[in-house]
Amino acid sequence: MATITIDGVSRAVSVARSKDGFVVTVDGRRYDVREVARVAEGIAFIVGNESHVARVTSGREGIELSIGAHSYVQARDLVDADRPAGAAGRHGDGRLEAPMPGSIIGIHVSEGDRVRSGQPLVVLESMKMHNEIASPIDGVVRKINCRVGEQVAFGHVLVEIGTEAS
Amino acid sequence: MATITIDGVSRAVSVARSKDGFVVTVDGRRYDVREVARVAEGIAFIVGNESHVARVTSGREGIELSIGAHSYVQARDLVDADRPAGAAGRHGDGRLEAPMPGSIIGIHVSEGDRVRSGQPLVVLESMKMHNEIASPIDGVVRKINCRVGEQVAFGHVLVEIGTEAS
Amino acid sequence: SLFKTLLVANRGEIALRVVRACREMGIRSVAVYSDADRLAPHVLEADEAHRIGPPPSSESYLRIDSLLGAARKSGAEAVHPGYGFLSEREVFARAVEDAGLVFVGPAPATLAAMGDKTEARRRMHAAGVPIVPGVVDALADPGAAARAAEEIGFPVLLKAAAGGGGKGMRVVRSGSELGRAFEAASREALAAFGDGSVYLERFLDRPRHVEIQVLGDRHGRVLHLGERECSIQRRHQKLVEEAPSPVLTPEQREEMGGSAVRAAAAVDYVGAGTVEFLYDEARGAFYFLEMNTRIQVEHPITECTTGIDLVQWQLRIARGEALAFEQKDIGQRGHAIECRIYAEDERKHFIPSCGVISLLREPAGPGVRVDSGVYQGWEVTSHYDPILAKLVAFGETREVARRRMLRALDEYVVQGVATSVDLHKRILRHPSFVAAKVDTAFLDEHATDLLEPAKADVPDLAFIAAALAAESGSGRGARATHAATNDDDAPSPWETTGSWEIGRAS
Amino acid sequence: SLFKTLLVANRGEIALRVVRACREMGIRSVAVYSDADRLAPHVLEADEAHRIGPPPSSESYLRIDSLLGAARKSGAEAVHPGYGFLSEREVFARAVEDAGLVFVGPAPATLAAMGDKTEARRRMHAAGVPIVPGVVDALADPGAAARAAEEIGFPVLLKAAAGGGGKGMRVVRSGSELGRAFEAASREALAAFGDGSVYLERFLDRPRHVEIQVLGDRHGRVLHLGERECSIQRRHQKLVEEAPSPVLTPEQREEMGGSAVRAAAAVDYVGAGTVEFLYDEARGAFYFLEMNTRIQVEHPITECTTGIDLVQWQLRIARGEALAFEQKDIGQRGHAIECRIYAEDERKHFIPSCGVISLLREPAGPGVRVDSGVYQGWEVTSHYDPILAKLVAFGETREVARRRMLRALDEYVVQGVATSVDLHKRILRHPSFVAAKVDTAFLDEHATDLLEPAKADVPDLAFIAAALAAESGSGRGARATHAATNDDDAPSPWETTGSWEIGRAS
Repeated sequence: MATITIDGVSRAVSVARSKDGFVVTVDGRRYDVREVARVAEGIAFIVGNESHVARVTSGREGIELSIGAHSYVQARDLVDADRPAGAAGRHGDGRLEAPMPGSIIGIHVSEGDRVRSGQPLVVLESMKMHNEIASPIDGVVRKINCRVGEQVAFGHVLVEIGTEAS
Repeated sequence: MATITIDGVSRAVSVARSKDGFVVTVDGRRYDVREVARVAEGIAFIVGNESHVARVTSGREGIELSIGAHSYVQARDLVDADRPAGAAGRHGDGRLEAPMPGSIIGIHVSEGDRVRSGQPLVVLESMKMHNEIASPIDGVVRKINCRVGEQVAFGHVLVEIGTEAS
Repeated sequence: SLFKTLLVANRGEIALRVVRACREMGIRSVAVYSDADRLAPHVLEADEAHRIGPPPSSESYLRIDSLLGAARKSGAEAVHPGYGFLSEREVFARAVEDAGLVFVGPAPATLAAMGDKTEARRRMHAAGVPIVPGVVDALADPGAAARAAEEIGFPVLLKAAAGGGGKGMRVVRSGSELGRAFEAASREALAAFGDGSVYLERFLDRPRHVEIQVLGDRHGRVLHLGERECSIQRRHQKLVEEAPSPVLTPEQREEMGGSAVRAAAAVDYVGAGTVEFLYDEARGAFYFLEMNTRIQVEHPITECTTGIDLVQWQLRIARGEALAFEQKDIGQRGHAIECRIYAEDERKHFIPSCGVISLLREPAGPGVRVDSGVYQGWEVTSHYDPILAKLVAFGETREVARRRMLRALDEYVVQGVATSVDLHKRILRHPSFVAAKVDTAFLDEHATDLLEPAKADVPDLAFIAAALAAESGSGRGARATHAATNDDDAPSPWETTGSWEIGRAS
Repeated sequence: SLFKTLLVANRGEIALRVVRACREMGIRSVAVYSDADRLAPHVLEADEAHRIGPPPSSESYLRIDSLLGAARKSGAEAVHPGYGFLSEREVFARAVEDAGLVFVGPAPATLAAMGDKTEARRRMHAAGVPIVPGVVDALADPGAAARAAEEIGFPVLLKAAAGGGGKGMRVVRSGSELGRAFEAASREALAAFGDGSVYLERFLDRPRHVEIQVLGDRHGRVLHLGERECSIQRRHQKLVEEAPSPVLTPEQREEMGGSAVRAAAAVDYVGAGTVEFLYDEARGAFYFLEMNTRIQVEHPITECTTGIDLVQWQLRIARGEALAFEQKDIGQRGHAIECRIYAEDERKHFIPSCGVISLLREPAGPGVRVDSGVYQGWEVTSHYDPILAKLVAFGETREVARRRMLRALDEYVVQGVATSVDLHKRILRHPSFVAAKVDTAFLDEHATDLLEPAKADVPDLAFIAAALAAESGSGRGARATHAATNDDDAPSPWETTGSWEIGRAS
């Protein structure tokens, strides 16, 4: 069970497996989802008998979600009942790690720059998606350990950020 | 210097840096190449003043290369003056390694299958390209160490192949 | 019946075409899919989707029970059959109507009448539609054959009355050849079919294929929308179509259109249909070939030249609407050409090419229409027709459309499967095509030019691109085939330039 | 001059449009680019490309010396200016001609005549083209104003003779208001400009913006290609255009077309141009506003309704070709609508939205044309006009085109930057647009409906999709925002299904 916020509206959502697909609940309302499959830049699925395609990329204001002709922005920070929010890629110690393997396609800062928590520092392309990796803390960029065009593995420390005091 | 074979024609090709771009030689003919940059699914560059876009994916019969409206197939096995051909991803010991990080999008064989050298076994998606990873040797699939949808790192052993005797 | 939900009993580009028309008309669309098509564009774009079976057509798209089951589950009130599959099958139309649904097409009786080719020929003759001149009854002897041939005019074609497939057939170009040919054909027919009877009809030497689009509504009006020329074929499959035909005079066009309307009216035609003719250019004569009682693959070129949306009109007619225009309101403007983009390799006898489309770049811009049934990442399988898309170019004149088509073909990039794109370029550049000298033998006659082009030299540019791609890490070439620089101490250009950022390389 | 190489002195979709026309006509195209545009579509598609400077227009696309330098280096024999930038600048046309190159557009003198708005008004009046009725000389006193107003008819607009920018302007709706308004306007004008002189002209209350496309060749023939209605604007920037205008009668169309031809002929117009009129629907009267002496952004809708390729004709005319048709051959067929897809956020006062287009899916299919200047992965910067593409829908009737446009807008998916796609949907669905009740105040009048739509509830479907995306690892949501299942012991659905293979999930 997790809380998802889309366009300012929050709902408790769960996903579980069923005999011929999945059961998703949204604030307790139950939906049978069938034929879930990944397609170019998104996911296709059938709810009831309705056919849908959702396309997802990471944007500046959150996760951009287009379902057919409709677009939404999902808040990046989910409240997960089981884990602290935004765990991966955002260590409190100021090390920005790659949350998935991919290719660096943009670096927004230079060493010595002052950055704020949540500020996007690096753009990582993975699985055709552009993912903005944000600073976990307020601080100063101590070291940039990647360059544009580089392939990085999961967990690679992309940027090291020091607190002002350090 | 390497030998590249395209549509059955082989040429000796070299690439070197120049003041404002690169110098490429093809069988000794010299070309000044400027403004080389990666674009979606390919590479843009200027030779002389001519603007070109080349799009490249790995196909069944070789590397598919489209330059503007023209299409070519490049032989996969290059003869490199400095190194043995087809080094990465094709170890003679029968371990099929991921030649780059990426996402597994297809597995063509099952454990126990008989395979031949050069037969594509796994499709790895990386940087928007589908890469067919071929068996390095004739043999039998001993173990498959990946599954569709999985993200794998560079060097991950995807498939282990034993010789008939083992 | 103002139906609000329609089931599309088809797949690929035509199913997507119908889904789009539904969306434009406020009709809810229901797609069906085999297991191979779960992620097909028509399924992703439809409002609703139902599985109808495993990949083979016989177990999915040809299963009337599964289709009607999907219609029932979805609450569909009408069924559009597309082309191919069950679209011209009387039994399907009847089953749809028996289930209380609207069949988007003509009545079952019309499908039956046009589906039986002998019956169709008889009815067309009765309706005053020209058919290939000939005798129907078997000829008693060479003398009877000679008399009939004189009347019809040489060349004639001797045919086995009992047979088909070329056995017992002889082309005869003059009276002096007739006796010997009659004996040979009769002997061959006897050996092949146990019946030596032969008859004859006029032999059409390399006819052009010209067809007329018709629309009939439920209120008794049938109109025609001009012709399409579809002479460029391979194995009776059309490759390139154009509208209007470059050779018809306005009078011939009117005459042929009138014949098509008579043909359709003779079978109480309702909906969109096509009357196919063979056109004997030397004689300026045309003959009924057959009628296709459904939407045609090449319908977009007529839409481009007439400005009339044929698929929307199919749905409107099925809803009971009367045609909103009269014959005098319909005119062709400009010129349109369609190239059918197949996944096949013409250098290997047109074998279908299967695989994942690893890269797809479709043309766009002025005067270009792409009706595509695939996307990048889609896997082309051997289960269905290998058509990927239909590319249409239209412009003020045939030459403007032809050059525009070449521009569009140049923009078309497909990797992962072989396609007919390059063949189409050769066809459109061929001097005979430029001069509009095309007939049904075009591809055979120019096979050397078109199917086995002289191997062009590989330009240095290709090697430059390959080297840059290898160095930059694009594609598989990246690591598996490293093209080293000739100075190992020098850093790789890609490292030293901080390249791959969008911008200048320095 | 049968020039073989043409330099396109522009960028974005219009540069690509010209490059495509060149390719279709066998002309070699030369692109120019600023540092921000090295990888722009027009550069990638052109045959040749030359850098002309840093990103700011003033240092690149507006630099005549750089452009002519690129022309010299490339051997270009002609220059197409596109729209915007230097396209209407006499000095540029003259520099191009002085360099011995063909300028694709009217003569420098024509640009000069139409560029000076007062001079243009005078010449149009002399040529018998209707201009907004009014007095030119300053009014002596309220009495003179009253006499002039009576003659012209209320409402009238009092304007400062010396000024501009709204200062000293007063709308007067009846004679009783005139005296006080005259004093106020005069006082305000004196304070603002040191000159209290005022004059007046008829006030057009919420006029419609209707414009006529013209083509003139080098052989003295000027023709018109019917009108476009461009009333839906924001801050004088057009958002939606359509052809034909839904309100003109055939007689008005002919009259307006005739005026446009007279206007163009009066300045010896050569090439494609547009005569803009304000149309007073209540009076059924129209008035010359200005002439745009270059290709217009919205030219495609005229191409769709007339079947005439305006950009190809620009090039043909520049090559010296005579127009191949006469006025009687030109007709509009069907209806076309264009939506300009901008990268901007209408909910934030239309601020341009910059960033990388992370996902782009453009519509296609019947009756849809996309002239795009971007691709997926392209970065939209603040240096240039935020237009991403022009989307055109055409069909038999206005309603068919309108519904088709909505279908196409539904197919349009852009992520990474905000766009006007949703605003266009609201405009096209608005009852006033459906009823063709549009004027230049449309957006202001319906601002609440259009710019601040009621926040729709977020459907559960969005949460279902978000949850599936998070679980499947699509996008950033994948790992940074893990939505756990409520049973930690159960395997993740994605692991147990062997999912993400194309096929059924079970």
